Amino acid sequence: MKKVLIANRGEIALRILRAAKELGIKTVVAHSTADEKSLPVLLADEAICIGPPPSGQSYLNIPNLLSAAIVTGADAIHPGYGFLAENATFAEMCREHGITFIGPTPENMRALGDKATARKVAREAGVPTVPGTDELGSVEEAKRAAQEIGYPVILKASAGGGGRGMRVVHTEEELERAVLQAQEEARAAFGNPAVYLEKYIEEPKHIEIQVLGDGERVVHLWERDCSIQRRHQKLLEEAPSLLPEETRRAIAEAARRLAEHVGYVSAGTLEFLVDKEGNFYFIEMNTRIQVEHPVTEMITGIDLVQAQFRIAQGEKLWLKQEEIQVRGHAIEVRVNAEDPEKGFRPSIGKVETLLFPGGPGIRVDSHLYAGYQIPPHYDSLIAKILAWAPTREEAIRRMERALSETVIEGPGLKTTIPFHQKVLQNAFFRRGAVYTNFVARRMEM
Amino acid sequence: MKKVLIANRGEIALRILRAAKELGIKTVVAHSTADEKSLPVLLADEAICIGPPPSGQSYLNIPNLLSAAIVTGADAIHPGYGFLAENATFAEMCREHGITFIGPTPENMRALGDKATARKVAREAGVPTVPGTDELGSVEEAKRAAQEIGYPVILKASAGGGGRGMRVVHTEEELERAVLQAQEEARAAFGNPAVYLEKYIEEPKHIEIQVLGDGERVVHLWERDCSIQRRHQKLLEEAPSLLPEETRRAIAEAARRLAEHVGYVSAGTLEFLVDKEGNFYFIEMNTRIQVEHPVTEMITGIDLVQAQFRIAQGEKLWLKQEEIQVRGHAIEVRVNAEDPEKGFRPSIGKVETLLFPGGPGIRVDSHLYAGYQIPPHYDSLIAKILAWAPTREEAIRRMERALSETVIEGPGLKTTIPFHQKVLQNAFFRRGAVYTNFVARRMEM
Amino acid sequence: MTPKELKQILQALVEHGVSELTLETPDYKLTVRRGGEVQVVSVPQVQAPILAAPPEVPAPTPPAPAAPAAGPQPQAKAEPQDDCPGCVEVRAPIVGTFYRAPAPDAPPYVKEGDRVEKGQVLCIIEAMKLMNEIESEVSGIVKKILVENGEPVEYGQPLFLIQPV
Amino acid sequence: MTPKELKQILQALVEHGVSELTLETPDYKLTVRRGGEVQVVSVPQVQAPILAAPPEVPAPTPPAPAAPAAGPQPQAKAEPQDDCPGCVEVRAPIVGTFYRAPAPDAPPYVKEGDRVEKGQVLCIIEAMKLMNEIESEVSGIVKKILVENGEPVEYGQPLFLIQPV
Repeated sequence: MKKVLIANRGEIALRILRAAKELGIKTVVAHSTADEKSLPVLLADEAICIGPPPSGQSYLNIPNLLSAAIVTGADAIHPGYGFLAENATFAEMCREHGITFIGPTPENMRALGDKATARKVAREAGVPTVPGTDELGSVEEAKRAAQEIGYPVILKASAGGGGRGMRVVHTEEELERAVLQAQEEARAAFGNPAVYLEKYIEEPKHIEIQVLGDGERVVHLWERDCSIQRRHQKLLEEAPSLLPEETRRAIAEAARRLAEHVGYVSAGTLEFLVDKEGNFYFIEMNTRIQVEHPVTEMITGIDLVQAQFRIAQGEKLWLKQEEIQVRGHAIEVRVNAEDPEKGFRPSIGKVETLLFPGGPGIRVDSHLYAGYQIPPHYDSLIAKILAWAPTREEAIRRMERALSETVIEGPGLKTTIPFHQKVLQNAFFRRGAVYTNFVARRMEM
Repeated sequence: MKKVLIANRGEIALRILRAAKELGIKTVVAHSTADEKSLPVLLADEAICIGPPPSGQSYLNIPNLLSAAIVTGADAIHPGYGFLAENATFAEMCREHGITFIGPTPENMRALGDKATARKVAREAGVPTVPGTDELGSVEEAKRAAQEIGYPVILKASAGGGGRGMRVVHTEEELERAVLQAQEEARAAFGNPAVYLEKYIEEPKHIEIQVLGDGERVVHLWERDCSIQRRHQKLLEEAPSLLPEETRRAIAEAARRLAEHVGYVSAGTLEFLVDKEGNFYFIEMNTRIQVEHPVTEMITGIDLVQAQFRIAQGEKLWLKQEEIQVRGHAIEVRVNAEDPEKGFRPSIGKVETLLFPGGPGIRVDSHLYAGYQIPPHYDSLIAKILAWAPTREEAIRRMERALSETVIEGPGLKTTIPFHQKVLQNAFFRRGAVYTNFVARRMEM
Repeated sequence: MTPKELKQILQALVEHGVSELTLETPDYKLTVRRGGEVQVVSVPQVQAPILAAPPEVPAPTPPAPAAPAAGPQPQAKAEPQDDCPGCVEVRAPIVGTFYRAPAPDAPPYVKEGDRVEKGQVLCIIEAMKLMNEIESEVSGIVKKILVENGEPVEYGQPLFLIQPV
Repeated sequence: MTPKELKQILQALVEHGVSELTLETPDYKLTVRRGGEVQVVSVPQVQAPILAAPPEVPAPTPPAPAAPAAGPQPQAKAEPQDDCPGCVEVRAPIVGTFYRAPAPDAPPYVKEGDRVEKGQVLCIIEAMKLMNEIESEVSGIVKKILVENGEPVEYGQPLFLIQPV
């Protein structure tokens, strides 16, 4: 591999560029006209414009991206996350054009691409998923299923999404009425009364396992706790989690086994819900590098993006499972250009004063520079700030210190830093009482 | 400890401030009028001006510093490095005023303060020093001594310094003439013909051992290789060294023993010369935190400045020697505001554009911000950039990547970054062939 | 707000005959009132140069981080139409390889100086083995061909300057 | 804002015939009014008003990083002599605690309005249990005492304003 086309933007484009530079691979950054003056473009060996600002015409424009790789002589494409990262067709077209797609195989993506298929694969590999039914034929069927699964259960509309038609049921007495109401709601909302039933997991932790595979062997790099979310958007991640050692091992090994079962290639993440008793349920796999991957890099010392490059070049896994040792604790906050006081409304503008934190245990991944105009066309992530320390308590205090010295200012520009400062000060957070509804319940946001 | 007065400036003042913040200790930055707008001042809880720009009237002004601690209610003083850090009288005066001096005891400083006393202490502790004689009475005495020490030997003027009167002698045949010439030169240069003789160590490595002590027990945090020097100024440091494992252990243990022998308190560094055969000789001890301490922090995960605070509060060492594990390799480059193309001439000015590197394995300790005017009164260190990676080769490539994305620009402002880039590319450096005359010999500077 | 920015604002006031301005942003509040508009006009010599030839407002330059040493710096792209006032730029709508002729041994579609009609093929851009014909958007004279045969082109890259007739 | 920047702003005002300008930023508030617009045009003393009354140039403000949230921001130190043109400032030559009297129950060395002679003791600064007498550098009237009794003072901190006589 001599030259890689980076088919992404923002901090992840910069992250990939850094990995490539360290490996001695030349970089071409594909960019839209809106990103002409972005930091990855300024730091790349080459840059090529692939379309106008809307991502449909640029970062999702497969012909222009492939063409850009071909005309610049790039022999590989790194898709980053989002955009085309999990598009099996794109990965296949790269292959057809003799360009190495740095990521999983199209077959991997298809095996794990949608939740239903992924659940089937998980069951094959003996990995637990959230117990549930198909469409319910009758109230009696619902009763039998609920008894088997165990209360509480949740009714969900087959055609649904976004919480409509959902109903949590705690006892059999409530069930009949709930099924009828849920069906009525589903009919009203989606024109289809079909509902199904799933185990309801109360206040689960969102735990994900990082894996690396070479198509034959897979190793895990332990877990990240991503429970601090707002409306399913992750805001703060940390590793390791506070789960008991044996639960951590069990989840990690289950994830490793599942990924190995599908012959997984490259970096990937398996997401689990974990209940208060330590039962865990596989939900889905992200077949890409993730925003929060640096958390794992900080505790393991392993460069995941460089690993993606090496695996894509055909290198067999150089890591044995027992060599992957966790040291200390890492926390990442996602700094978004959003106003947390106004419902996390996007807040774009020009960065006039910029000062990132430094010193021991701090890592910053950001494409900002003083004078940079944040374009309105893309997502609002402007920086990831990470703190590492020997213990969680020290990492929290270090992160507080780091945020207190960070300055990202410009006319009208707001960031989520004040929100993160509140999370870090929250007594429940400090003692590790985190779960997916933490932000709603403990911060009332 | 509730509040600390930071009696220093620049990056080390910021480093101390960060440690204090993470420990929940309030900070007062003592500053000269020239540093009124420095980053540590801007980030501190309080700041107090202690004198005009010349350091003799400000950062070395003991009455003003003590008075500043008293009037701000600080119960501790951290002296950083340089200035008053190794001044036993200052440490004693702090003690007399009931202010905790964050560093070794005055007794420690006196036991190790000058080279001659330190050598004596080392011999008591069974730690080798460079073999040598007192003033030579005759050529015959010189011959006997040289035979005992083994050639090559070096003649040095007792009253001398800076290379004048020095003469390397490889064989006994050369000795008589060399002694007479050296005496003549010493008389001419210093008005005193007395010379002494020492073993001449060819192309030594400069290895230093980091220790932490609580007055009773001392642990070592392994070594740093600081061989890349120009005119005895360290420019680039790394850890671990490339010495064989058993040599590393032997030096580290000797250093630990010596420091324990004097009941050393706080962080300190013992410097050694190591010859090609792996023989090592203690030279001196630095009884302070050092510029290059982050190198050790990166490979051990231990915060040395926080450790200084904890020890100063009376905490007994919480680390066992076997718990101190080295992970990976770290390199530090000292970015000085100097022009390496013009004999490292200081180059002061205003920082207009500033972009520090980020991403995995990078640490930056710097008091710069965009718009900062580098004052002409103090030393030229403006940033320390560190790279960590699992191996030395990867750390070198990561550092190259980091320097390639660093921007420190302003009218007329030059930095040593281009020099460091040349070191990193040097084939001798890359294979670890470093010794104290590396810069002179391999870079011809 | 920099003095340059303020100056630009004031120039704008003059140009647009504004006599009073209040501007409040999170960072500043600006109030400007201009008296004696009539006089400005009646004694035109004073401010004439400014009114007559407002200095070109330069495009905002990015205070861009320079990759030091060998790091490549993207050039501020020269605007080709500067050379040919009134010309229309034909820009690449896709990424690919620029060819002036349909085949290696065929004559080029157009040469500098040629007269072209709207809709006439000017060149092809090969992208992923597909030949895409690029047509002229105007009728006119081909004043300049900005790309060499066989060169890669990026999205939006100027290919031709055409003087409409 | 530097004087150069201010000058640029003022030049811009003249060039553009602006009669009044108010500019407030977190760092400064600027108010400029220019009288006699007609004269500006009709007579050549174009810049006379500005030359005659140059607005006070504020001290340069550092483009300093702000510690967000609770981070304290060093205030741009007010220049006390602004209140008393021609006054001499007596500044603290050492760090310590400021006392107006030699003992808690003794009368103060000086009060506002007092006439003092050069070399007369104005106050003491206690540093490390030593009482340091601070003397007046000029003869004059004590216009203002800027520090409260018992307050800590830093090096260079203004203590008194004295109007020389």
